[in-house]
Amino acid sequence: MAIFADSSTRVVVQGITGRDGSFHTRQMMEYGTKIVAGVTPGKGGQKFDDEVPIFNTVEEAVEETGANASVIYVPARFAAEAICEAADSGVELVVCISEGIPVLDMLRATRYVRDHGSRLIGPNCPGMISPGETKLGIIPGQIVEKGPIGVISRSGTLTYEVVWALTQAGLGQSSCIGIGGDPVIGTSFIDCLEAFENDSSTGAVVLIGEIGGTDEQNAASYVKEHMSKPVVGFVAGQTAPPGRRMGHAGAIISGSAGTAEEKIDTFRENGVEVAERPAEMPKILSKVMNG
Amino acid sequence: MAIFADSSTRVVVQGITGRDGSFHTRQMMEYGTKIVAGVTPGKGGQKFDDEVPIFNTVEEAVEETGANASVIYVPARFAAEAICEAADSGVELVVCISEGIPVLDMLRATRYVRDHGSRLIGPNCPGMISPGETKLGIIPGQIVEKGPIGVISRSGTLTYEVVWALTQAGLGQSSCIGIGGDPVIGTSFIDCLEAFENDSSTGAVVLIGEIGGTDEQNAASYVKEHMSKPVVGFVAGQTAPPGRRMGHAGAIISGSAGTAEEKIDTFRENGVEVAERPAEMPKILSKVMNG
Amino acid sequence: MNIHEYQAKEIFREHGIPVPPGEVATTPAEAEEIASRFGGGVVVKAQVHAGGRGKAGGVKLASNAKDARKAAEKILGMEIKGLTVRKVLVSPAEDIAHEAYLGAIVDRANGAVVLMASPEGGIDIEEVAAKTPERIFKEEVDARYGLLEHQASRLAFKLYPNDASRARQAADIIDKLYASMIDAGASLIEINPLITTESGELKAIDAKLNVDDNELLRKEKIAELRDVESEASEEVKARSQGLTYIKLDGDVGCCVNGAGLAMATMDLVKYYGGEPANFLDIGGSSSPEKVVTALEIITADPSVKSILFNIFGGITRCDDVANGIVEATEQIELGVPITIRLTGTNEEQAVEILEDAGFSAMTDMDEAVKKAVELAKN
Amino acid sequence: MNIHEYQAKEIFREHGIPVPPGEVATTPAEAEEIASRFGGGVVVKAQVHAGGRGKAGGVKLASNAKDARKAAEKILGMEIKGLTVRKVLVSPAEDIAHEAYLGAIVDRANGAVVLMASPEGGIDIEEVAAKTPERIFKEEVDARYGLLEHQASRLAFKLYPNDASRARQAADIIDKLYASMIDAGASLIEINPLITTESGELKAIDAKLNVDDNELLRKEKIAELRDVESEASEEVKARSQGLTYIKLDGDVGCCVNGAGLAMATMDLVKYYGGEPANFLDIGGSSSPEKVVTALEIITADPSVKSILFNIFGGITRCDDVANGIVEATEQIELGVPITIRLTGTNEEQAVEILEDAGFSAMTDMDEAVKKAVELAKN
Repeated sequence: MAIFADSSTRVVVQGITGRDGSFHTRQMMEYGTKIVAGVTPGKGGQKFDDEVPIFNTVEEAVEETGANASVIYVPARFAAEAICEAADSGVELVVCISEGIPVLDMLRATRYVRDHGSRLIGPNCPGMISPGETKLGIIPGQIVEKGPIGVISRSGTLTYEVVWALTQAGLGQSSCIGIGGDPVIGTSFIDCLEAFENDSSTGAVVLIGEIGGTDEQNAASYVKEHMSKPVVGFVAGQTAPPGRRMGHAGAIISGSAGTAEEKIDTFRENGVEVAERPAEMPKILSKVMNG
Repeated sequence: MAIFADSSTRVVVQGITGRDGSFHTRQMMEYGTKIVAGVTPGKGGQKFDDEVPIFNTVEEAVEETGANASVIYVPARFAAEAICEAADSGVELVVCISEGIPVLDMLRATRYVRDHGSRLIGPNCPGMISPGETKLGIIPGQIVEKGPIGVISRSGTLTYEVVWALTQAGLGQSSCIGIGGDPVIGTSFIDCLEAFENDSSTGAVVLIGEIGGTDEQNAASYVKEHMSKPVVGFVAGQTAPPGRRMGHAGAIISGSAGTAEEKIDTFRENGVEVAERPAEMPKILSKVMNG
Repeated sequence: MNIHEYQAKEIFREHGIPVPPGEVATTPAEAEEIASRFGGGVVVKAQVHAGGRGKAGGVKLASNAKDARKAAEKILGMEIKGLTVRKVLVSPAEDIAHEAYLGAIVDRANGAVVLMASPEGGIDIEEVAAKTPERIFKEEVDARYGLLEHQASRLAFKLYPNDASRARQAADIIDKLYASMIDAGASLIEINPLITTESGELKAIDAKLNVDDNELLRKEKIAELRDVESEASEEVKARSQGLTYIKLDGDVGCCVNGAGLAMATMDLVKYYGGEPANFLDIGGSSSPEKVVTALEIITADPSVKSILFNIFGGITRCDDVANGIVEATEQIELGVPITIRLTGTNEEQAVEILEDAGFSAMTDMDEAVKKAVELAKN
Repeated sequence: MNIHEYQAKEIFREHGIPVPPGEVATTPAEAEEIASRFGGGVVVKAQVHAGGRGKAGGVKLASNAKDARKAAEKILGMEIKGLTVRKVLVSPAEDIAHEAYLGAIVDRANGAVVLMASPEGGIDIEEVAAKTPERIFKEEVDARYGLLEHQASRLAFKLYPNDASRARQAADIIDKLYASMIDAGASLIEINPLITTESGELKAIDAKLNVDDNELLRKEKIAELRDVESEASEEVKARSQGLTYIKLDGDVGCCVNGAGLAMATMDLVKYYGGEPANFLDIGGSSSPEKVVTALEIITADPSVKSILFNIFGGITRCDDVANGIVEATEQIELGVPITIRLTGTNEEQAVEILEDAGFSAMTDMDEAVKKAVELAKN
């Protein structure tokens, strides 16, 4: 079991013939992901690696192959449109790896995805992996292990660091979701928490946050109100200089400066234990799962 | 009883100080409509006829007076925006009398209203009246009578003609809805049919259609599938010259030329009796209601 | 409002849609001069607001300037569906490898603009729609987002599934066609045919664009494209007074308030064995002046043998209409009998005004129509 | 990307927002000349990418051209939050009857642009937000529809509920502010204060606009506004190689792949008693050249006493990083000890490359950080 995607998920890769797309498609296939189609407009009819049929449009790929999930590796300037195309073609799960998409584009694209009843993970994210089942994105397959821990993170390599620490400590994962670090993303911490709460294979959840915004604080309240499973948090950026990202104007709206300290406090107030270092995570997890 | 609006409906008039707005506001008040507020930007704080408070925005009017319906008499170039403002302010029922709104504006406005969970009647319509209860729009109060007939129409004066014939024949009305003659409108025949079917005070429904489009045909199928109450139809335009409105391009999409003949046939095929003349309507109604 | 092909093409050009050159001639000499400047073969096309122009002989190929003159001689002055051709468009003849259809329309059923494309272009697209609907591809535009790039691309690849170069050109044209539609406030826009030349280029060979009349107030440049000369003069006169008039073939002249009631009145004329001479809607707030204009237009039609007024007073005040009738008959010799039916707002005053002036008025619609039909037969 | 007040005002002007005249001076003489041309009192304002400019003395009123020169003398060359002021904006002093605040920001919590207005302008708006949040009015923009007129009007009437004239001016400015935001690809845009003059006119007296870096590729004209001179030179250099570098106050130079891991590494440096000298993210697909640039930047910082590499190889290949380190140390004298932690993709090759070149590599993050902190203390 897993959340969002498992071994039955049929994946179309948008931008399959590009540099990143082709590299990671091979990696996904190697991991066991069911790559059923690729899309590169103008290359319809060709095959990727003599194996995966390429289509001009996602709609055609879905019609011909029954794809129900998409992974997007197209350049930033085409990525928001690619997200919309996937949603418009009835793809249920859209994972957008591309980084550098203007936030104003994402305001529209996230609305579009919602209007079409799809789920978007990302953009600017490492994607997701359900160990032993499937991988959609770029999380290295060799650092994960099947097991009971659900992992949610706004970050890329920091996720790998934490996941690797878990795996080394014998704590396998049900699914690891990199939700992306951009200001406007498709799937939130709360969406993932809800899914993990409902996933019978998940026993505990690791939530890796960062400075900025109020997503972690909202997640903390959600955990307190809705989660029966233990959640352990980590927040990067205690030493980050303030005011270098969104400045303070965000605080006028949210009433929050989005500092690591504030987030850690909110976690603790809501019953979410917090690891001070990535390496501390396995120990705390073992404690909360057994206690 | 009635549909969409009754004696408890609290109405705000957008454009209350304009020529049409002020005239018809007085008419509505005379009929007994609860006019609780008016809106004219820049005249907030004044009163209409020393009685109805005027606000700068619909939001303020709703907050201060609990208005839950709006009637719009503003000039065409402001009307689509007025519709959106009403919906955005939480008004449940928006009746737009204004005519001459560009159809491209209405494509957005109808979406907006739907996204905000409101109901729009019109535009370019005479509005609605629930005899003995309330009137939102311009249907003359003296031609209606409380009773069991629900009336739905795309037309203005033709509606009056039919309603007057009903009233003279002793067939009163539960509600009369002028849905408007524009290509893109908020409330369809089917929406009204559904409401009348669920309204205990309605015993039969009169549906007054016109040439163009496929709304009557869709309504006919709806009647056959979902209506237990008898429905009698009328279609204007048997002698109208073809191709003068939307031309034939509409037919490429709908596969229908939208002629009166086609509509009348579809009505009959679906068990909707059709009056050949407005004056015939009362007789047919009496027949279907007693048989 | 209709605009001419050459005007629609100018809008296309402004939006970057590839359109062959072309110039308008109002005389055969001009057509010859334009054709000789282009050199080689040309096509001469009637600029008229009527469909079926080709079948009516309004489009001719000419292999040289002399022939172009002859073609223009035949086309200019020709009547197509009652409208006289006063202008022709002269364009170089194109080599055509393939003809496709592109169009967009406001689809009332879905409340959305729908783009349509078919690889079966050049011919009657309604026939394609009726016989092989699977050869017409559609994209619905969500007005909240506008046309998205992937939609244009998807439609383009359906037109040219095996030709990425043409698909890319088509996607670009589709995008610009939609922009043209929005910018012009059109309710219908078409390219038929969208040709592929022997060298693989796409070009819009014909152009059709209907403007939503409600847009004209805010689209001044588009409103200026109205070619009053090419419209029926009574319709132009009616519009100037806020009336809607359409000439028909019968002899009972109708004057009604409201489009729906006007149509129902015409139907009733037919029902009682008559034929309506026109559709005439005097609209909601009818002043006496409007009624005067309406009567001027109706009486100017020599086929009218009987005039019928049908007024249901709501916003329209019956006394205004009565005053208008009295005023008009002081200025115009009607020459034919008039039947007046009035009911609703200020009905009593109206009856008084009319009777004072020697007219009688009825209140029952059926009775009035029957009488008007009868009077037309005498 | 930040742009200067005078640049933001130019964007405002292009969009029709009323902005007082103003010119930029880079020398006191220029400031005097500009002031004398304007005549009367002027205000001289530092153009620098740092908040709190006013409190730092970067804004001065001058009653005549001579005083303007003196004010410019004091401001030009001044350091505000580590950045040197190289330009001042000279504008005529305005008579101010009232100060309001207008702003718009991308609100990540709602995934929408939120417009904000407050009648309490001119002062620290954060303080208003914290102390009297009811004095800040908001409108959320649905990206599917854009800012609707009624929203601008509604916000404007909240600012000036009893003054239709000012409300209409404000609605117009709000509309144009939003358009400016979209056209410039801004993530934040502010007018603070939006003044009312004694005669009842609204004007934007200050302007702030932050551009979303992801917009720069498609907004070429906006990208050209970047004032490289006014930014820290190391940050400019880092950006040119696709790196993100931010100078901090500590002595452990950090080089990490990924922003989250970089922050976590800095936090760990602090946890083990050290102080990070910088944030440096070498990004995903790191070539050896990027690593060379990174090391050049870190070693150029005299406060760095120890260098820490922390690489978790995913897309980043550890061997690329190793090659970069070896290459860099052939060109640059590091001068301080380096601690390298590498794990993940091509870890073995990386270790081999490093060991061949005489470096040692670790795989445990905590161990590596501890060691780097220790080395900085020696």
